[in-house]
Amino acid sequence: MTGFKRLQVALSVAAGIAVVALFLWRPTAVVYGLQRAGLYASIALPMALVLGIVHIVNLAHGEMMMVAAYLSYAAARALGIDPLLALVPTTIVMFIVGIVLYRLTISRTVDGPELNQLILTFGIAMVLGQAVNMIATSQPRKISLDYVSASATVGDVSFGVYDFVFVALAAASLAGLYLFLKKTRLGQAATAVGQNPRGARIVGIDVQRTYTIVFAISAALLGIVGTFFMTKFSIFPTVGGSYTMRSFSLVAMAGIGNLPMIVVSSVILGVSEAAIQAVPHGGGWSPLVFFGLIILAIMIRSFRGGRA
Amino acid sequence: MKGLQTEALTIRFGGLTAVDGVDFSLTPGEIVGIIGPNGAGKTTLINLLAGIYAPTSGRVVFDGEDITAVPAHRRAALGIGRTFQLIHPLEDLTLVENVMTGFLFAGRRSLRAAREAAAALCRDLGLGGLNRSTGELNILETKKMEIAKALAVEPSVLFLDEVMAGLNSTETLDVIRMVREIAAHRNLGIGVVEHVMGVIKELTERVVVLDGGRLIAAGPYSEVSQDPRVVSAYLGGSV
Amino acid sequence: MLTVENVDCGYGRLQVLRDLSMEVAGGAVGLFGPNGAGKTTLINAIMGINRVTAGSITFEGRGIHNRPTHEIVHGGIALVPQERELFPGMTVLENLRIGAEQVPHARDRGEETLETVFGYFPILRERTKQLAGTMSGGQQRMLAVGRALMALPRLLILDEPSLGLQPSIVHELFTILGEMKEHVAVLVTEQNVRESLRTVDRGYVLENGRIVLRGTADELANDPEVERSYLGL
Amino acid sequence: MSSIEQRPRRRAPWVFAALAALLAFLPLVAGPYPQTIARSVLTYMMLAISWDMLIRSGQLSFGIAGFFGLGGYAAAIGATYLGVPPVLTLVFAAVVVGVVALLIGAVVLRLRGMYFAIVTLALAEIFRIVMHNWSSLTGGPNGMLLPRSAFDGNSVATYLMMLVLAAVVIGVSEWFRHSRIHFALTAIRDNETVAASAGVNIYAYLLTAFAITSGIQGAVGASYAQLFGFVTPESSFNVNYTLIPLAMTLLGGMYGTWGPVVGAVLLGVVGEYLKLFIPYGHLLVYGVIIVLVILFMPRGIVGLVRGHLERSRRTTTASEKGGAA
Amino acid sequence: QEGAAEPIRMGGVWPLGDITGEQGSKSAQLAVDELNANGGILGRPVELVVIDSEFSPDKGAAAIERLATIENVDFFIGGMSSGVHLGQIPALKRYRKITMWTGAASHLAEEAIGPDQDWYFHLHPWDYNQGASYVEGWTAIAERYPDIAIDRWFLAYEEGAFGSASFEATQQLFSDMEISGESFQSAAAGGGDYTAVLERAKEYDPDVFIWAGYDADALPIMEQARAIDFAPPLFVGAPPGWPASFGESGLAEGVTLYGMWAPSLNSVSDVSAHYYQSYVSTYDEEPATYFAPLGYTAVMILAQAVEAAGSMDQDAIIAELQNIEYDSALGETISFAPSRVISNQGIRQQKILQWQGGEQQVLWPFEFATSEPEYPFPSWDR
Ligand SMILES: Nc1ncnc2c1ncn2[C@@H]1O[C@H](COP(=O)(O)OP(=O)(O)OP(=O)(O)O)[C@@H](O)[C@H]1O
Ligand SMILES: Nc1ncnc2c1ncn2[C@@H]1O[C@H](COP(=O)(O)OP(=O)(O)OP(=O)(O)O)[C@@H](O)[C@H]1O
Ligand SMILES: [Mg+2]
Ligand SMILES: [Mg+2]
Repeated sequence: MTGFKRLQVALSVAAGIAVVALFLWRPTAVVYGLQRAGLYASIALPMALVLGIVHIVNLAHGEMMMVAAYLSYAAARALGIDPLLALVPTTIVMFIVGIVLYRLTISRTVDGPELNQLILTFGIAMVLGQAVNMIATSQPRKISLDYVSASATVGDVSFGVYDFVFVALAAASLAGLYLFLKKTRLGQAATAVGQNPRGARIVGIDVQRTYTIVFAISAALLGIVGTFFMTKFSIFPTVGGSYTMRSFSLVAMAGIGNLPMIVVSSVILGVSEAAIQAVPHGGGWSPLVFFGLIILAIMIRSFRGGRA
Repeated sequence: MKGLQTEALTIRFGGLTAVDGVDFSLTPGEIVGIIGPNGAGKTTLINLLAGIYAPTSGRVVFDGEDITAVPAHRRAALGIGRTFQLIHPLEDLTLVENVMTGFLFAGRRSLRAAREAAAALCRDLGLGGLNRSTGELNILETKKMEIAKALAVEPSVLFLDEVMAGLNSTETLDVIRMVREIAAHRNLGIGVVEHVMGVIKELTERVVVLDGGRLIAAGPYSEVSQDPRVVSAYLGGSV
Repeated sequence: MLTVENVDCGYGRLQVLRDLSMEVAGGAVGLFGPNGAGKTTLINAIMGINRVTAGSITFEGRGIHNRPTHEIVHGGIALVPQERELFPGMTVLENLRIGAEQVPHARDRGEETLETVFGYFPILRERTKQLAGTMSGGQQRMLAVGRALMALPRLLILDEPSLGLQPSIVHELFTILGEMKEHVAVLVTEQNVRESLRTVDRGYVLENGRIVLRGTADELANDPEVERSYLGL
Repeated sequence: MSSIEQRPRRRAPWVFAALAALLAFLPLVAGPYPQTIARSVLTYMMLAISWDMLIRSGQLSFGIAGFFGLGGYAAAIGATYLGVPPVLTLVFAAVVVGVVALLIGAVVLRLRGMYFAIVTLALAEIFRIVMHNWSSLTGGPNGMLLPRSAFDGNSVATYLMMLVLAAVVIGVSEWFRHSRIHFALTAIRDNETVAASAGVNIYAYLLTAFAITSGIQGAVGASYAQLFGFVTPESSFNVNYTLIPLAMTLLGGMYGTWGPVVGAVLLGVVGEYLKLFIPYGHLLVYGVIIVLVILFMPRGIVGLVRGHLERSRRTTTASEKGGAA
Repeated sequence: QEGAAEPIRMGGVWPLGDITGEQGSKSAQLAVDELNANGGILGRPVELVVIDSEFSPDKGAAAIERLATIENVDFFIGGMSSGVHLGQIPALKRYRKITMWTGAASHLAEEAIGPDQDWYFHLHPWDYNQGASYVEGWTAIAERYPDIAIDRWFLAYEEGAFGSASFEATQQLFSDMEISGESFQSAAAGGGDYTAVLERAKEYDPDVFIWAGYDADALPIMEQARAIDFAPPLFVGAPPGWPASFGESGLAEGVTLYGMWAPSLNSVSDVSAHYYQSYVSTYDEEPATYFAPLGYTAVMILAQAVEAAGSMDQDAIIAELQNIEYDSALGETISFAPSRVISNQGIRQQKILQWQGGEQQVLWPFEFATSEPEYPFPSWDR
């Protein structure tokens, strides 16, 4: 077992113990923490995929999710259907959006300086946000859905259960991505491209096609996340922005290319935030915990990762 | 004690002991060959001596002083120069600027003085077109630039890690001549890592052989090359 | 089998290959020349990595110049690049498997080819689970050759395979290439001309982007110019 | 020393400098509105330059807004509790933020690439959260008003103040470009092991660059507080102070003083004029411009111009040679 | 003289990308068009120049500079967000043109303006005005409807300036009552999880539960309250605006809110009805927040003062404004009087309204009441 592996296990165990302790003190904090972890992880996983393989920090990540949410909202409103029924068309449209965005813009910057992609996606984020703002205005939108306030009562505490869909979504994304990367030919190709694009083309991989598909898969996943997101939260043109940074932070905390660790990191962050909020007047400091933990995790890894 | 000595120098990466209890020395004026199979620990040894890695155990002594804890940039200033097996030119700097860095930082010269010294050094090594970007250099020039960069720290010991690899024999002979001149004029101790035995034979007075991180043989090349352990681990039937 | 005709190729404004023609008809062909002569440029042109601005390259009768690299690989050419270009975070086995996996005609025979490769390079069988990035330089070179073989190429191109290899492995590698050329055409560039002339049947000498000499291995070995420039050491 | 004479002469920067100076003084005669725009352009320009100065070492910072906001708060706190005179708050903030950066840098400068970027981003958030929650000192979410502002808000005077500050920042940046620091930072960016082996004390140079650039960002934050007379967590730490300067630098061209200058002038002026023609939705066009410039000028504007200059220089020297032969 | 036909120019600054600024500016344009259709002011046409503040202090300040020096406007109007306004105040003070501001509630902005600035007119109530009006309103409601208990309060407030100010003000003003509170991160700031706060509130078991956040928080907070089965007798929301189609939600029924304007005012105010109809027929949408009628009001109030002054003389107009009685689209008649620091404060009250049948009905002030309170807040299984 390498030092890094050991650290991961230690972290996971520590997280587990903390969760149990918190559960004894304030059970609902654990429930909400886990739910939030599900949300964080399901948004961060698609970013991790793109960052790990295409090596792009996609600053339009949150905006893409926002666009997906609006697509589902518009579909649900126009057709009078339940937003969750919009899942399939939105996912397909987002897949195509991913292809188009990649081909039209990002693919043209792969040869330029690295940071250009950062600023390109910043520009794309701006365009997406502003376009939605012009079409839909800044006024938040939300469809009122009965099942979103579904609740369970254990003993004398009631808590919302709908958010467990995010936990399921995160688990499904992780499992799906894992199977994709390990078991499919395309996934293997993607892994190879992620490690060495020049090496990949000489073993017969179409690198641009792989990049395109990976980016499109990430967009499609955002289509799914965005749909669930809009059932639960109000949507407005700037709603995605904070999730870009949050996802990026999570990916960095987990270590680039390490998908399972994203889930662990999300649990650590989600539960600690919930724990802080469970302390009276602790709420204002919960973002501090979020960012403090990220710095801590990154610093610890750099000290453990040692030399060279 | 002039020069560089190590005592039981050891480094482990995870479970792998890349350099294992090596006692090695290099004194000004001598040229020593460092040979051994791929993965034997030659480059790692140089990295330990240059301060890129900190050893797991053991000591490095330079001119009589223990420098085991001295960081790389100060070792360069003390006079330990080295080239890199995988050459990474500073690609945002021109040829002469690449060479300048050593004079600037290890030698603490002024910009102007460093530029002049670098230009002179390049001229000595037969490098022209000083303001070319490093991408415009051919391999021979790149290798010469690599040597110039190592010399720019004004070393008293110098390590050349496969600088002849990838050169044809004319070019190799050219570089061998150059290294000889450098050694003679500057009174350097030079450690040479090469897999081309012709070079080792031509250039070195003494050879150390590493295998699996351990020093398995030492002596003149003519003796060492007959050592059955060296033949089986390294040379094979080819020579 | 491979024909390069009147090819021009370069980088931006720098033209490296000028009106270059050569061919590989089978067996092993060597490509020699000083640094910067354009050997790698030529190989990359064949592989579709560099754009060809004039002339044509055909492989088994089909024009392949300026085709995407992966198509050329699927078409039966495999490359062992100068920089190896392995997947450092994948295991040895994964590196080998991916060599076959992405090439349709090699895919089904992957396990079979794997045995052949292990036969050539037993060390790879011992290290199947090791990450490629942690192998030593020489081991990585063997892995790169193995990976190329997994694609079941009909033409194997090696760009300076002996670079940085310990003498015994260089020797071994050329022995293996000698065996392999019976089934697979080989095109190899080398600075170690002495070793390679043992193995290749024919050779070209490239200078400044032009072929200046061509002939059988014996002819080249006896050429005074070659003797002086390449066999001095 | 013919080889030293060969060193390409640097005329372009002076042309740029003269142009910039001209642009800089123009608003003085043009009136308060251009002065306001120019103050804002100068603000972003200085942030862009300081970001560029650090990226020259390869270290990507997402923390501009953090040090900018911290500088604003340092100015407000210094003026309110310590009675630091308005103009001196700039110096005060530069020192405070520089020292904070020094302490933080000592730890976080081990990190590289994305990890460093994220940590600087997180630090910026932490500064914001602390200022937000430390109500007794900072007024909490409401922020604080400065007791009095520099030159009582006189437009020309504050404009000149910004101009002087910008001149200092450009001066520091040029000093970075033309001293040994340039070689150290470039070597570190290209390859740290090679740099260390040439004797570069990587840590010391990174720390110096980090402290100086953060100090500049702090001073700019203080100037901003002086211009508008207040600080609040939301406006002072706005992530736009990170993203816009970054965009400006990449559009103008990295690794030099003039790229950020050109980028800031361009984006700043375009942004201001665009909205006169397209009141609703000009930011969409702004975004499109960013995308297009990156797609078609991957090395930024200065890079493009430099490329052209270089090519024409080459062809002229080539033809000169040809003529001589 | 040519000067007679020269237009009177008003310079407006709003965040145009935001629904408040977009509709505020459109409403101001509506007023200008109406004035021009009736022959302008003093027989001179009126022009409105609008510049986007982009929600940023420096852009907002630049807009003021441009309006003052390039556009040569006679008045400044508009406004939304205290943060932007703080940045504009130094510029406003340089030009001292008559300013009719529709936004910025923070008392810090009032302090930044300072005393003795007779050119500055502030329509929007200050944060402490709002607080005081709630005290007044709730006390009045409790008096009139003895069933309604208002002794135990719980305030959930977003952690930014807006929510924190509400909390502090409430604590001060209702100091003789039991008050508890807890902050949350608004969805507008990247949050959106209110469970911790709601649980705390549920444990506290208040008579009145108020959340002070943004429109994006409105529905999710109700859904989450429902999920944990928290239904206080008074469920009050205090966002500056409400999300689109909130009224359609079944959860809206019985939610009490603070605000200045709702379409239901049309039944008690002719000006409101007039404004509403022309807005809807011109723009084919409903005004979504009270910033829309405020934009209209700002223009109209200036027009009335100028007409009364009979000239563009600044002192004369200020004198008229200081004595004005303007019957506004917000229901109340607006007149200006000193507040804590400034001399000319317009509106001091927020109204207490309630969602009933999908619409906001006015409960208090009773003179504008359009409906009786629905009390207690219905339980969640409806
Ligand atoms: N940073 C590192 N982390 C882990 N293992 C390393 C590291 N550097 C070197 N090694 C391992 O240490 C051993 C020695 O490597 P080194 O590069 O010193 O060999 P070498 O003798 O220079 O070989 P070659 O002749 O191929 O250059 C190898 O097994 C290598 O994989
Ligand atoms: N990517 C590139 N961009 C610009 N010029 C290049 C590039 N790659 C190679 N060159 C130039 O093209 C010429 C031929 O290089 P090439 O690598 O093909 O030579 P080679 O014969 O393979 O030599 P070597 O023995 O060094 O591998 C050289 O002058 C080299 O500088
Ligand atoms: Mg080595
Ligand atoms: Mg080559």
